[in-house]
Parts: sequence; structure tokens; C-alpha cells
Amino acid sequence: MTLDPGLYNYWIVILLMMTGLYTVISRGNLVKKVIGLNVFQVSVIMFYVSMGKVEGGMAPILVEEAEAVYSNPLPSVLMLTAIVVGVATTAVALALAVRIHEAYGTLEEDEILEKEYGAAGPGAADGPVDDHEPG
Amino acid sequence: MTYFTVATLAILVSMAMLLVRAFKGETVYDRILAVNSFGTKTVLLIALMCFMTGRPDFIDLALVYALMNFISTIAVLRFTRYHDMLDDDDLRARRLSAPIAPAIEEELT
Amino acid sequence: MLALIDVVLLAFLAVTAVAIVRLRDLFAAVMVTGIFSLLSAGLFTVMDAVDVAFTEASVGAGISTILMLATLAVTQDVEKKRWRRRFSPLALGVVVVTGAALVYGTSDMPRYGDPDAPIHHYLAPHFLEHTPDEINEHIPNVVTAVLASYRGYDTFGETTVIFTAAVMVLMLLGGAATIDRRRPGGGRMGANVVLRASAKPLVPLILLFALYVQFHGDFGPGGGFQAGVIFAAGLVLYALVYGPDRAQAIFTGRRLEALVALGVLIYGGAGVAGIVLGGEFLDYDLLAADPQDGQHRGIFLVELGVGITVAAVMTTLFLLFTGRGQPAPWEDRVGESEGTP
Amino acid sequence: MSVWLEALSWLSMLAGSLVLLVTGLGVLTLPEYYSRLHATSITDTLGAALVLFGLAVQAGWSLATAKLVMVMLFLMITGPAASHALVKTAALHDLSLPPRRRQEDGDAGAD
Repeated sequence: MTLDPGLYNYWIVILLMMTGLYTVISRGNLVKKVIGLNVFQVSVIMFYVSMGKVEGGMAPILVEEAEAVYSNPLPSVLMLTAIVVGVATTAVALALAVRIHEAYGTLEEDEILEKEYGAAGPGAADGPVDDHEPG
Repeated sequence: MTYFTVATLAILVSMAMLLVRAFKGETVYDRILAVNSFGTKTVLLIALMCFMTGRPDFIDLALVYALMNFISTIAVLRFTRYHDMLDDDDLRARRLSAPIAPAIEEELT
Repeated sequence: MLALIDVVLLAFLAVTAVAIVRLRDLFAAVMVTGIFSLLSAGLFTVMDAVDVAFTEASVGAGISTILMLATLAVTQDVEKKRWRRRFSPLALGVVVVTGAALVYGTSDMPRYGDPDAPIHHYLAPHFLEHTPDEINEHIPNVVTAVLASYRGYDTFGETTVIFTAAVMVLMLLGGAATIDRRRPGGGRMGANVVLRASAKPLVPLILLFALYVQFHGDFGPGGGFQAGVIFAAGLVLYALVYGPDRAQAIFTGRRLEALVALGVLIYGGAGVAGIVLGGEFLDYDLLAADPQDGQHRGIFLVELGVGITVAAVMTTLFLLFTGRGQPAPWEDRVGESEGTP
Repeated sequence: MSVWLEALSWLSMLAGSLVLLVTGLGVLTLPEYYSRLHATSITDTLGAALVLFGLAVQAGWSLATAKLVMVMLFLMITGPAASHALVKTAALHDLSLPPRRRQEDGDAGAD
């Protein structure tokens, strides 16, 4: 395996992706998880856009010159819509977080589980205890 | 060495220093300040890049940045809350301490 | 020089991402996310994806940050220490192993900017060469042509997803709040005369700029998605400075909901028109006597539909998030204190 | 382009770069919030104006120049307004006064 410096972009993309993944799996706060997902999303977008770049090319908006080199327009199209869809889905996640906070008074995974199942955590009781006060 | 290079290097160095401030913070306002100034630097960097790549008609992009930077700064300031319920002493100490200065209080009411 | 910018900005981006994970003050984390967006948008410009940069700048740095801040304002904004240890070796292990595998995988990839990479030899040359004769010779922006015409069906799907997301958020947050609390964003800066004076001339300019981006999308970077977000940003600025109630004087909840649906209907209508005229769904060639004019008309309609939906959805989302809660006590004074220093 | 215009562009960009560096340095090294704000608010507007002016001279009379002027105008309106909002909000939200002032009261600064 050779480590070509021309792959620098992809390494950073992987670093970002793993940072996002780590945030999602290791942090208990729901908003922090959404932020982690956003980091992950940006890394995927960065990956696509990096692949679309052509050396010495320019943005895929045609100019008069005959022998102009353009970068690939396809990743741009895919990622452009992905960003807007991403913010719409982020909004759904945040709306859920707001409602969860209204119901449980917290955004911490641990505390929500405790309120739902008691201090012993899920699995200890037979089912959810219904004694939590909303808010 | 063109002026594009000089200006770009200056902007990148300045950005690095602002990043350090945004991470160190001290108060939340320092971060907002750093983010706002960072946005201005990005606007300039984009404008420079448009000229470097020979497509100066993409300046629209710089305009959008300037716009969004302003709006998000205003939003950040509007959503800053007075933190009286922080359960974390360490964070509270970093955010604020002294009572409202009397002069400002007067102006407020 | 561009390579240097690329390397430095990517390094900044990596540092920023790590900082985001480490910050326990969520408010600060969201602000650093703003920097993250600005940086990535700058990188998209370096990588020639100007349309993506346009979108990321308006969505990531603008609307997304604002929505997160609004969420934090109605919930909590400090991440608590976990009962279990904060540092989780298992998570780190998973991440390191996955990352190593992915880095190993990149060794087979073509290097960055390689013109011979497989991705550049499949559909892209066709789009670049044939946009002038297949779509319209007056649409130099290939991204717009691919987005609205070649891949119009896909974009229709994306627009529907945005519509669905708006409906879901409406279902989640549309009712009254179940607990009593202050409305976020009603901070005391609302009555500030400097902000009002500077925002007042800017709002119409922003709306005008959004229209420019909408209708200039065929020629330069821009289009319905970007224009919609910028239009919404103008309304958001107005709502931030003058209060959501005044912003809703014209764009009431019901009208916005109607607009959300109207955009999708315009898009779908442009598609169905193709069927009615004897072609296929989203076949713009038949919309006018000359196929090139038909394509232009179709792209115009589709972008208009996307713009209306996106603008209405983003504004609705903002109003839903900030409308959660009671007005702050000082908000009643906003109207009267106007004009006082 | 004449030599004079070229020189003007150079000079303006160099001055702008210098000012931008000062911004970064000020934000990084000054002791507390209000002085850091003072460092950025002025230099940001001035530096941006100088760099954009340099670019505008490069572009000559074209649509790009008109857009650059728009960006410049925009930054000149929003920059000071944002700075004003920054200082006002910090003051309204009880950000502690500068350390020197507190030291006069016999209280050591937090930083």
C-alpha cells in the first residue's frame, strides 16, 4: 500500500467522517449527536466533490473558449440537493429533540432511559414504568 | 509572487489565529466575535479565489457569504440566553460573573 | 496557490471537527459548526463546485446554524458529563478500526484531480458536450441543466423529501408547546435601533438578490435551491430584528403551508404537462414549439417550483422553532420602543 | 493596465493584507473581550475594503467591479452593525467588565 500525497483530500474526509461517527456513538446528548451527523454529512459531500475535481479544470459553467477543461458537474448536482435535503432532515431531528425535551426535561440519553425504565436501566424492569412526569 | 498570493497568505494566517480564539473562547462572546470575523475573511478569500481562477463573475458567492455571516451573527446574539441555571460551575465561571453595570441597566429600562 | 489553499483549509476543517466533538458547551459547538460550514463552503469553491458552495454557504452557515441555536434556546445548551465515563474506548476502537480500513481503501483510488479517473468518463462528458444542443444553448450552467432536466426526476424526489420534512416538523411542533416557557430569540436586542436601521434597507436587497439568484441560475451559479434559502434568510433576518409576529403579518402560517405545497405542485405540474402534451413525465421538449424553448421553459418552471418550496419550508421551519414558547416579557415593548435610542 | 493602476492595486492589497494580519493578532493576543472586539471591528471593515478595492482596480470597469462594490457596501453596513450588536449584547447579558476595572475594586481578573 502506497501513501500518495495526492490522496490527502480523502484522508481528511475519512478523519471528518470518523469524527462525526465518534460523536454519534460516544456522546449522550441528542443535539450533539445531530451535530455529529452533520459533520459526517459534510464529509460525504466533501468526498463526492473531491472526486469531481479535474486538475486545471474550472467550474462547469460553459465559457466561449473551445478547449476549456471543466470539472465534473455530476457530483455538484447530487450534493447540491443533498445539502438542502440534509438541512430538512436535520430540522426533523431537532424537532424530535425539542419534543423529547418537553416530555422528559432533558436531552441526555442516560437520563431519558432512566426516566423511562428506572435507575437500573433498560432490561432490568419488565417494561417502561409509567410514572414519569412530563416536563 | 503576486498580490493574490500575498493577500491569500495573510488571510490564511489571520484565519488560523481566529480559529485559535474560537476554540479557546474564554467567553461565549469571544467565540461569536471570532466566528463573525472568520466569516469576513472567508468572503475575502472567495473573492480572491474568483480572480485567481479567472472567473470574476462568481463574486455572487462572496455576497452570499457576507449576507449569511451577518444573519447568523444576529441570530447567535438573539438566541444567547442569560444562564442562571447552569449546573456546571466551571462553565458558569467562564461565561459571566459580575452583576449588571448600573449604567447599562439604566439604558436598558 | 489553489493547492495550498486546499491543503490549509482542509487542515483547518479537521481541527474544527475535533474541536466540535470536544466542546461541551453546545452553544459554542454550534458556533464552531458555523466556522465548519464556512470552511467547507470555501473548499467547495476551490474544488470548482460553485453551486454546492453557494448552497452550503446559505444552508450550512445560515439556516442550519439558526435552527440549532433555536433548538438550544428552547432546550438545554450544555452537554452534561455522562454517568459512565466520558471517554469511551469501545467507540474509539470502532472508529479507529473503521478509519484505518477506509484509509487502506483509498490507496486504490485515483489521486485528487486526476483527469483519467473513471468518474470523468461515464456521464459527465456527455453532459458537458451536449448541454448546448440537447437542452439549450443559452444555458451555460451545466449543473442547472443536469439538475432540472437530465436528472429532473431525481430533483423532484428531493423536493418531495423537503416537503415531507416540513410536514413532519409541522406535525411535531405545529401545536402549542406542552410546557410553559419563554419563546427563544426574544432577546432584548430586538428594540435596538442600530440593528433595525441596518436591517431595514438590507431585507429588500436580500429578497431582490434571491430573485436574481433564482432567475440567473441558468447563466451563473445559483438556482431554485439557493434562491429559496436566501429568500428565507431575508425573512428570517426580518423576523430576528422585528420579531416573528411582524414577519408573519404577510407570511402567515397558513399561507406558508400553501406555498410549500404550491412549489411541489408547480414542479409536478411541469412534469404532468409533458404527459398531457403526448410525451413522458418531465419531458420539457414539448412545452414549446421549439424543443430548446421547451427545455428553457421547463427548467424555468421547475426551478421556480423548487425555489417556492424551499423558501416556504425554510421560513416555516424557522417560525416553528422560534414560535415554541411564550413571548418574553419585554417583547411586548418592541413596538413602542421603536425609534428610541 | 497602466503602471499607476497596477501600483495602486498592489498598494491597496498589501495594506489590506497587513490590516487583516493585525486583526488576527489582535484577536489572539489582546487580554479581554472588549479590547478584542475593538481590534476586529475596525480592522475587518478597513481590511476588507482595501482588499476588495485592490481587486476592483484589477477588474477594471466590469460587472465584477459592480459586484465587488456591492460586497464592499454590504460589509460596510453589516460589519459595524454586527460589532455594535456584539458589544451591546455582551453588555446586556452582564459580561464582566474589563479586568483592569475590576482590579481597581481589589478583585483579580478571571483570566
